[in-house]
Amino acid sequence: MAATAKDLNIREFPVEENPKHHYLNAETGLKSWLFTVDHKRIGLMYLASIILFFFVGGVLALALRLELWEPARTFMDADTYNRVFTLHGAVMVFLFIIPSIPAALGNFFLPMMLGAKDVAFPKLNLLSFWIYSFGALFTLYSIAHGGVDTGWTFYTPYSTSTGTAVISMTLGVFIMGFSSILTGINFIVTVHKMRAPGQTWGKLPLFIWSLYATAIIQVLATPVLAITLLLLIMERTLGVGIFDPALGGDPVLYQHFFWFYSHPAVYIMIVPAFGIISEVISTFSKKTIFGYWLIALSSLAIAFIGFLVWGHHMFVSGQSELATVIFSFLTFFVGIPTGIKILNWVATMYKGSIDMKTPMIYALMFLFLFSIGGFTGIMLGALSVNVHLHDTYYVVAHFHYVMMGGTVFAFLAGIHYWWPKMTGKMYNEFWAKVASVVLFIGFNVTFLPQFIMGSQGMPRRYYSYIEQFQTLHQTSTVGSWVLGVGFIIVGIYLTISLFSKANKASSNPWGARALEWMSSSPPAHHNFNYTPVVLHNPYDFHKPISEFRLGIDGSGHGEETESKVELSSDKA
Amino acid sequence: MSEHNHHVIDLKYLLGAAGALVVLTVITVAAAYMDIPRPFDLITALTLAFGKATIVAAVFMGLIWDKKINTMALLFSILFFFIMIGITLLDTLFRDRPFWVWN
Amino acid sequence: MLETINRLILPQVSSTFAADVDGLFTFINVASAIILLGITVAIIYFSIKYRRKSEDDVTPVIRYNTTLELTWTIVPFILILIVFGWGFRGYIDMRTPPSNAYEIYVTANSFFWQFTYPNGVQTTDELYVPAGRPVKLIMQSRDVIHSFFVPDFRVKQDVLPGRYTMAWFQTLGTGEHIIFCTEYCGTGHSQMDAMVYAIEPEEFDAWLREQRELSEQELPLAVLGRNLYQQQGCAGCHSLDGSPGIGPTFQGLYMNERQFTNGTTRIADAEYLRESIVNPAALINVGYNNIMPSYAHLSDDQVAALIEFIKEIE
Amino acid sequence: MANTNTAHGESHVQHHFVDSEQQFDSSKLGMWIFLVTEVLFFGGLFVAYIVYRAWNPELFYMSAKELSTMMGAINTIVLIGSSLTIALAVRAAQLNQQANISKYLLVTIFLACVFLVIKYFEYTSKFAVGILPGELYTYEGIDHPGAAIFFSIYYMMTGLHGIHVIIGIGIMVWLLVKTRQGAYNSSYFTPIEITALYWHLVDLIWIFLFPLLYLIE
Ligand code: HEA
Ligand code: HEA
Ligand code: HEC
Ligand code: CUA
Ligand SMILES: [Cu+2]
Repeated sequence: MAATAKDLNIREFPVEENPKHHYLNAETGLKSWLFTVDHKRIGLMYLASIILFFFVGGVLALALRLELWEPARTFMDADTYNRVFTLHGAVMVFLFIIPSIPAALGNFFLPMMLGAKDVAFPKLNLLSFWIYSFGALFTLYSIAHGGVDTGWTFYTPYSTSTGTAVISMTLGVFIMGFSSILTGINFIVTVHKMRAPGQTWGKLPLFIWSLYATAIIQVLATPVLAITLLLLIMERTLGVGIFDPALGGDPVLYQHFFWFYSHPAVYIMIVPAFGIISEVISTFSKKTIFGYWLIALSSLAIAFIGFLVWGHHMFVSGQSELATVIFSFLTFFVGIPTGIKILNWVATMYKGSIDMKTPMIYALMFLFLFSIGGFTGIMLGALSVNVHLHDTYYVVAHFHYVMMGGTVFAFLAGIHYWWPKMTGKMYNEFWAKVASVVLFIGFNVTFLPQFIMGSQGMPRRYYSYIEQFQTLHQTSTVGSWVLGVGFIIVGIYLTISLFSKANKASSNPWGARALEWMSSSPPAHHNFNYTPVVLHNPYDFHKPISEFRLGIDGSGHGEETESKVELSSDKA
Repeated sequence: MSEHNHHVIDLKYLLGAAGALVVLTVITVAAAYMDIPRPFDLITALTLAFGKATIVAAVFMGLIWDKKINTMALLFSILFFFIMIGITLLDTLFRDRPFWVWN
Repeated sequence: MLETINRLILPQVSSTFAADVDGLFTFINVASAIILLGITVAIIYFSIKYRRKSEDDVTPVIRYNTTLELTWTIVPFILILIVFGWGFRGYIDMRTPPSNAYEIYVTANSFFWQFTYPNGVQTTDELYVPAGRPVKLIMQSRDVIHSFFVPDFRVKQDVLPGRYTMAWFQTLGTGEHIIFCTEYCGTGHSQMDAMVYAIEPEEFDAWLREQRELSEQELPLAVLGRNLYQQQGCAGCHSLDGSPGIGPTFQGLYMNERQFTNGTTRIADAEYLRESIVNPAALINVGYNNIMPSYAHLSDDQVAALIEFIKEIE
Repeated sequence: MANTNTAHGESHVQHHFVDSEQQFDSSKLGMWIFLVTEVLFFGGLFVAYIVYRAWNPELFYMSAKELSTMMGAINTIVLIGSSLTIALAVRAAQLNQQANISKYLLVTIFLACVFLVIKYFEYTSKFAVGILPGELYTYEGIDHPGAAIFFSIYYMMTGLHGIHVIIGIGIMVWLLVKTRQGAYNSSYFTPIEITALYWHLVDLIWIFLFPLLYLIE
């Protein structure tokens, strides 16, 4: 990496269109997937698991919404309902959204965007996938053994006294935490050590910056979740009493521990989404990103401030009023770097050449929906208003706007953006657009009414409710069906695109500039058959595309490079 | 480059560090038996512990000779630990001082 | 117009701090709506004006603009300071009960609320307060965390085991308002509601005296049992008319054959009822969870009264 | 740019790294980041410790008396010694002294076992008088309602630390076997180096546990 460009023999490497050999057919058979160390295959395995769990969580959500059709019982009893919403929350958070963008799309594209052959520790990467699967098995086990009815937050002392399978569930989450930590370590090291020659920090794609910020949060916050869950397990098995008032412990301390992880975790969910949006908006506006450094550094700022505000989930929990006030004050500051991002994206579109392809549509929907989610977050951070809105459906609506309207919509943007690269196939643009509109409508019909009923005082985690709220609940339920229809359409046209023959994708269908587009679609087994060299910022659309395909000869395999360079044996 | 990363730590540093650690441990125990008044006994003990920790990190773990980024990683973890405890104490130490007691 | 919208999306204004909370709510909504509108209009306008005309479109290189960046740092900064300050002021009010506030002790149980007045009167799931006077609630939980929430007052506070927490309010007039439990506490969480009745202060004093006298009267055991059934929260889990609840109905329970999870059966005689009340975990009915709290703290007379009461429900 | 010493024939560079320099740096950075997670993992317990100590200073003074300062101090010295020997093992590898690697690893493993044995005697002597974590606590020698909590924290902290010691022993045994097979030499000793980092951290944590748990009288 120390070598400067002129020492090396740099030339342009043309891309092979419709390659015969690529990572998908480099090896075959089930084993070649399950034991692969190829980051691309691991990324795809994550992608498949994550989509699976999104559907599990989604079906549970549909069940929740259906139960809320009638004020009292519709088709399940209170205990079942409590298990269903706990499971819905836990599956969506721990099995779907936290690994979603980093572990699936990040794994696939981070090394490619750096021009590297793989992540720094490919075996660890595979291990992380297996740990994730193992943790998921524990979660499934706890469903089979009666489920868990604590809510995804596992608040003590309820979680230490209820008779359900809390231990196996928390153990599952504990294990998955390690998977998240390993991914984080891998990404940090890869970004630090494996950038292509010439790729300085100022030339990193913003998706990389966002994954880097995310990885920092993962590494710093997840261990605290691990110790919290361990304490919870100890509490249930040995009665250690740290969170148990009967033994002199303090249940509010549990909440500090939990939110010290779980608030930063919401930025684990959203910051990678920001990265996707940067890529998509710039590409489909065919224009240099506006405010590159501010977007890059605001991710780090969000990551940092995110560690200081966890107590905004505890304003009425009985924590000291001093802490409450300070937490509220700090909370708002996340809004500033976030706002900078949003407005810079909008500014990027100014005088662009905007191509309204599906990923762009999702990205623009993201801007709208996430802003609503963010503003309602500000509302919740305001002390006196929070007292009224805390633990009502207003909060439920807030976090679905940021997680579903934000992260999931960005995830959809990302999938549609990179689909041709990952699979080598194009999907049907018309149906993709139809689905995006259906999802947008369904989403708002589901969750806008929840803001209203929350403001009126409808508490969350309620199996039954007073009749006053029935109309709003029913509207929301209908919306959830529209969402379901939307996802079915997405599922159908994506599956078709996989199996039809006529729709081969070119290597760079959107005319993007980042390195992953300079490989073939689908990429070769080792991503590039040369060592890429980076001269420009990845959003410099005014530079000819040929200048983004530069590289030096040699596959960059360690042995070959070494054989070329004069080796001096030195005694250390 | 190579010398830099594969720095072989001089024997005298390693032995010196171990010696210093043993001495500091003895001092720590001795200080505990002396009757230092309340907050200061803890402060002494912790200062000594931080001193020992610095020796381990700097010499045994080789941070003196290593890339700066590794030191930064360690310092970051300590910073975030202090954030965690510092802000939590804002709650736990001030519970009995709510506004309604002030007036 | 804002006022009309507020009436549609917020509950009625029934306490002294509700209006201020609503004010801030409206302020944030309006400010957000303006910014959101700006963003949306810009997106739509740009999408149309600058839509791609040909694949060879050339776009200008605009990397940065300090004025713009500063604007959208400083304007939000000012806005959040306003929001913080406003919310802070309202919050201080909520945390500062006047010293002359009327104090009521609140005990949260799974899944009912008990209110204890200064003269010893106890009620369950019905909170009577003097209208227009400050009322301070000193709250504690018997088991897990619950939360006391009255939407019409904009008041909420978690209720913890092993510790007191405080909430206060002052109503604007007489009226009935619903209380919700807003911290998830288990099976009966959504049924853990109660009512606040704000009544004229004179009426309140009279009510309090009347209750006091009632509790001192000698009543027949079964009537006493019926009162206990309400006060102790049995009603939260056991119905009297056969309808299903968190626990088995009391209708026709006496001398009925019961089936337990450990496979045994037993006739529900008086001794069985006593045991079920004092040590409910010993035998668990098929189809139910072991969540009934123990009532070992009741006196023998009280248990007897409950049993007499259960006997009468056929 | 790759000044790697390949004199020992076999290359340990995995295909996706440019050279062994990059590979070594990456492994080391990776390990340091893992240590960051360890600091925060233990950090959670330290937070619990500090919070309860701030609430019940008396309790912590009373309970610390129950612990044997002597055993704690000896264990501190033992761990410092083991930190030294593993540092020496790394040095031996760097200098390509095969026999010394094994020797120092062996001593380190031995010292780690000594630590555990002493810990075992400490635990059993506590169990014998009914000092057990949480609900199981039955000891009556400490006149404080929260005594069980102190010992819960004590057992959690030292227990978790003990688990780390056991894991460390496992890794070092594995290193020993590989060393005997001649896997490490002056051009490739990354596993020894990063295991040493891990072991030093185990030492570091004990350096704080010792005064906080044993010495506050
Ligand atoms: C992806 C996840 C995600 C994200 C990104 C956020 C983002 C934010 N959240 Fe949210 N939140 C959750 C997920 C998330 N949240 C979840 C899951 C819960 C509930 C957990 C549970 O209890 O189960 C929750 C709950 C929650 C609460 C507690 C509610 C309660 O229980 O009482 C609060 C309170 O402060 C809050 C605040 C915020 C704030 C201030 C932001 C900010 O980051 C938002 C910043 C964004 C903007 C502000 C918009 C863009 C800005 C501009 C266009 C510039 C102009 C801006 C200004 C003028 C300010 N959130
Ligand atoms: C990533 C996070 C995420 C996502 C994406 C969602 C998505 C959805 N959520 Fe979720 N939700 C949470 C995270 C999430 N949720 C969390 C953390 C909680 C809190 C839990 C707690 O309180 O502990 C919660 C709670 C929660 C509640 C409140 C429950 C309560 O408090 O009582 C509700 C109620 O409406 C709800 C609804 C929905 C709906 C309708 C969707 C929809 O967007 C879902 C859309 C998806 C689909 C519709 C799936 C499509 C699939 C099909 C159509 C397949 C058909 C299949 C077959 C035929 C086999 N959620
Ligand atoms: C938290 C809910 C709850 C409350 C409050 C509660 N119970 Fe129960 N009760 C249950 C449940 C659930 C069962 C069935 C499980 C069991 O057998 O323990 C039950 C069982 C019983 C039984 C045995 C009934 C049978 O069908 O065999 C009796 C008698 C009883 N309760 C009396 C009372 C009385 C009297 C009170 C009030 C003083 C009371 N309970 C309060 C939940 C409750
Ligand atoms: Cu009580 Cu919810
Ligand atoms: Cu938060």
